Amino acid sequence: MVGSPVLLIAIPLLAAFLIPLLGMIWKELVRIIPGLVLAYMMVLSASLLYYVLENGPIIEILAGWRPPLGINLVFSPLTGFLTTIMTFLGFIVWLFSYRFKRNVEFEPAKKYFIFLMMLIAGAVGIVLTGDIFNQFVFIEIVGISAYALTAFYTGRNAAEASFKYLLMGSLSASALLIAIAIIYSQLGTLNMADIANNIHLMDPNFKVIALILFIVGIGIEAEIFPLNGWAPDAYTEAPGPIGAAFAGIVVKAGVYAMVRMVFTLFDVSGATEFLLIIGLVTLIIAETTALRQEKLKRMLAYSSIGQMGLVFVAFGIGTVEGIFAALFLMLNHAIIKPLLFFSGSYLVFNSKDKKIKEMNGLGKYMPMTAAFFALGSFAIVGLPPFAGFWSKLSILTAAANEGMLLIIALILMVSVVEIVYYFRVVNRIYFFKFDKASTVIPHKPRINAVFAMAVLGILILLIGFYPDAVTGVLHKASDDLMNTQQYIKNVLSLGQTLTN
Amino acid sequence: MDDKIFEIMQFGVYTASILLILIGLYAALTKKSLIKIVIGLSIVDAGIHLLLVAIGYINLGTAPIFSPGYEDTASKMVDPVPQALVLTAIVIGFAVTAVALSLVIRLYRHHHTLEIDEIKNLKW
Amino acid sequence: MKKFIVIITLATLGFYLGETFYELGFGNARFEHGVKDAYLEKTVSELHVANTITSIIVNFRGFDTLGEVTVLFLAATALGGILYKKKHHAGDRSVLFPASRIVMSGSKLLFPAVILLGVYIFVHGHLSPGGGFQGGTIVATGFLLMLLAYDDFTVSHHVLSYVESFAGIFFVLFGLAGFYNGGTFLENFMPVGTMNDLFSGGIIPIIYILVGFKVAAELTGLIYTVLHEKD
Amino acid sequence: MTYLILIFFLLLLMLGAAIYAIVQKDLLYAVIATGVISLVLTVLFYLLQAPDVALTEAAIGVALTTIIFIITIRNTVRHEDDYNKKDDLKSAVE
Repeated sequence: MVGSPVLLIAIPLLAAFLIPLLGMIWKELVRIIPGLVLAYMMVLSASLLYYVLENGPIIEILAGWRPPLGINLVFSPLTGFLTTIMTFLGFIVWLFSYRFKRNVEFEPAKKYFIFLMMLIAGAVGIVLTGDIFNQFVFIEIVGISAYALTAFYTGRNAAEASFKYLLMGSLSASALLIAIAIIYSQLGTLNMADIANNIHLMDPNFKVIALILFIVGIGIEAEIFPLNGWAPDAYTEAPGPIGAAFAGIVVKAGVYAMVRMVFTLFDVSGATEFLLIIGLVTLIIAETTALRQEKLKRMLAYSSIGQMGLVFVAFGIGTVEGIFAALFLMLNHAIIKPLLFFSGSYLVFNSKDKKIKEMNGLGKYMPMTAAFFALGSFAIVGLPPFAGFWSKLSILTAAANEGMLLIIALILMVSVVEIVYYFRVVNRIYFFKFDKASTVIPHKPRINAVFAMAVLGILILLIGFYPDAVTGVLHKASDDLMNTQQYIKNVLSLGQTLTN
Repeated sequence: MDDKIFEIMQFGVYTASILLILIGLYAALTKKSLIKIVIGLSIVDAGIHLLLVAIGYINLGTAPIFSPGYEDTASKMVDPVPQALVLTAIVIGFAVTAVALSLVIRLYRHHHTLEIDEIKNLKW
Repeated sequence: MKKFIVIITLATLGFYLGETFYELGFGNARFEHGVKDAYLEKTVSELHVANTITSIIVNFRGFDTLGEVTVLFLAATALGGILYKKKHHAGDRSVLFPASRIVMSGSKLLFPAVILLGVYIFVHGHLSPGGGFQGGTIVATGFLLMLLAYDDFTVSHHVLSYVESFAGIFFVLFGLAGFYNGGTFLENFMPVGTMNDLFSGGIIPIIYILVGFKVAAELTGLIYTVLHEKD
Repeated sequence: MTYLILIFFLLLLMLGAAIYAIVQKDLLYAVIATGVISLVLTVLFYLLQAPDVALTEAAIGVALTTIIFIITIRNTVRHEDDYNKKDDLKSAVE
């Protein structure tokens, strides 16, 4: 073991407090240190994941008090897998935006990297923690970083998008606090494993109300249907890399928190069906809305919401295969959507409205970026040789094994819609005539951005040709989520019996 | 305090805190002025803090602080955990309110109004 | 129409919440295996701290507190970024009310007392009600008083950010020091001393004092930023 | 019994302040009413045996939140329905 999971959170916090001091010495450090920290987190998380796959989960005790008393972190195959994706993506986003606004001497540019780092540290905290109130604190850390990053540009409508996000985030945080109050007053504990162990003592009515409040509280980060109003605006108004970070990192943390509630904490009957229905509604509404969008980033945002709906459908199937498919989809979405956001933000770099129709014929002038965008589009709709194909296939097989034919039909129909709106863009890029008057001026990506995009592109191809490379981890992770008793045992076996 | 009075008090405190939450939500959802919306959010927060402190209260309880010589009074003390949670929640609520108000100032700078209908460039 | 829908929704919500909480009631006789009794017992027997809330906030759930000071830090940082303007008139302050002479001399008299009260509260956090958060906010209100009374009262931004950063760094470092001797993050590695002494409770008072400095610096900086906001 | 009356008085005062804060068009008064809610809440926390929370609420809810609201109003508009009347507060003071 190279280190303990708590370093994944403590080191970024230490760096965040250090950066203002170091920034006084040499300004460039403000940009470099977050990258170093994110690289360190990535390496640490990957090596811990390797260790965990061999030797079983690590339960980290904090402050010397054993589980029901103190807060604990759980680094299991599932959480380790998610943190590894998140920290890897965080590093890629940092790499992509390293020279971002470099020549501009203004305040927000200096703070951009602190917020990016804290966004990722908070998301990692949401995934690792084993305590519901601690999760609330991390949700707020992610929230405040996200509001600040959304309001980054002073022009345009950034402040409005940010305020909208803040309004919804604040109300849902209140719902989360009420849910925590109900659970604490019934069970007298805040530890997730302890709650899962004692949940049968709770009155079923309270259980349902607490679960609903939890879903409202976390659904805002997971972008489920009635609560995702902030997402398209925030994705559109935030800087390009931040859209990638939201889609790849924050949403994943929200989905994890929600799934953990439904599968481990509350054994409410019908909860998985609820996930299925909510996922279907989100999927259909988001994909049909995406079809009507004129702005590129808005379209990508709705597509992202739709993908999350698909993830919930897969979780809602409720079998190990379904969870496997959902995790596979999360992995693929986490590498494909950032590629689309990165290349998309270069395609509309100089345009004012960021409209799709301004991208006519850019394929000739920006061959590399356009190729990356096309690769991402093919991968996300699920064309065979790319990564997205395998995850869609595994969802369809999982649904077929359960005999859910209607769901298969719906997923296929929605896939057709997806193909239509992605191919419309690709078609414009490659086969329309370049129109000098209305089109954006082609902007060559910088070397670090090309490198970041190339890494993601290579990963898409690798997973597409050798899906077996990741399925081993995914199988272990999905077994980990299904096995609630094992989770409870792992955490509480460390515990001390309470005296009363 | 006998049980009946205690029950009335319990009813009153819960009703007041839930009403406070509802009043705040009403303001946050229907008011047109941005500052009113933020006021609504802080009223919701206040209601939740009262609710959280109230769930830990017991009849004739004492504050969870030990005095010298009275180290065995733990059974009479009110529940300290919700109080610790509320402390954290108050500070976090203040941080969120400060960020919200700074966004309000930024919005005013661009639009020169606080009316939410005038600011709607994005779809709400 | 919109108001009507909102009222109906809120009434439903209120009904269910009310029903839930009346059934829950006050008190803690509802659960048998709660952590509350263990907290109360271990605060006295193992940590030798009088104030249970302090022991919960700083030791049992110390990780929450670390997250919480981070939230404040992020909010203070975000405010600077969000309110940033290209043309910044340094020294301009939005004067709320021109202060009269009475207010001025009164603030000057009160200021040391308020600061002293705040410092007392966060130094005695483990013995009496109060602690880092409370003391820190009281210190910040002391600075607020001076900022409102005197137009030319300034707080050095560098000093604030030094205090803030060093308090945060030492918090994390004290946490990491818990790994010494095979312990865990934020574990109490110092002797706990005798109860009701000023120097007791191991690292609890030290961390709470650090939290106090950090909260005071952050809130003062936050108010300073907003006060210097002028159109 | 007096204890009960005291608590009910405080609760009603708090709810009254909340409603006043919502219906009042003058945002400055609305903000001060929010401050009153926090003030009453402080006393209630003290009565519910939570002195630590009471201290925090007193410093943050009553002093700091109110002042940040007032600064925001100073920089924007004072009345809910008005546009662009930011000099209002200044003229009211003078």
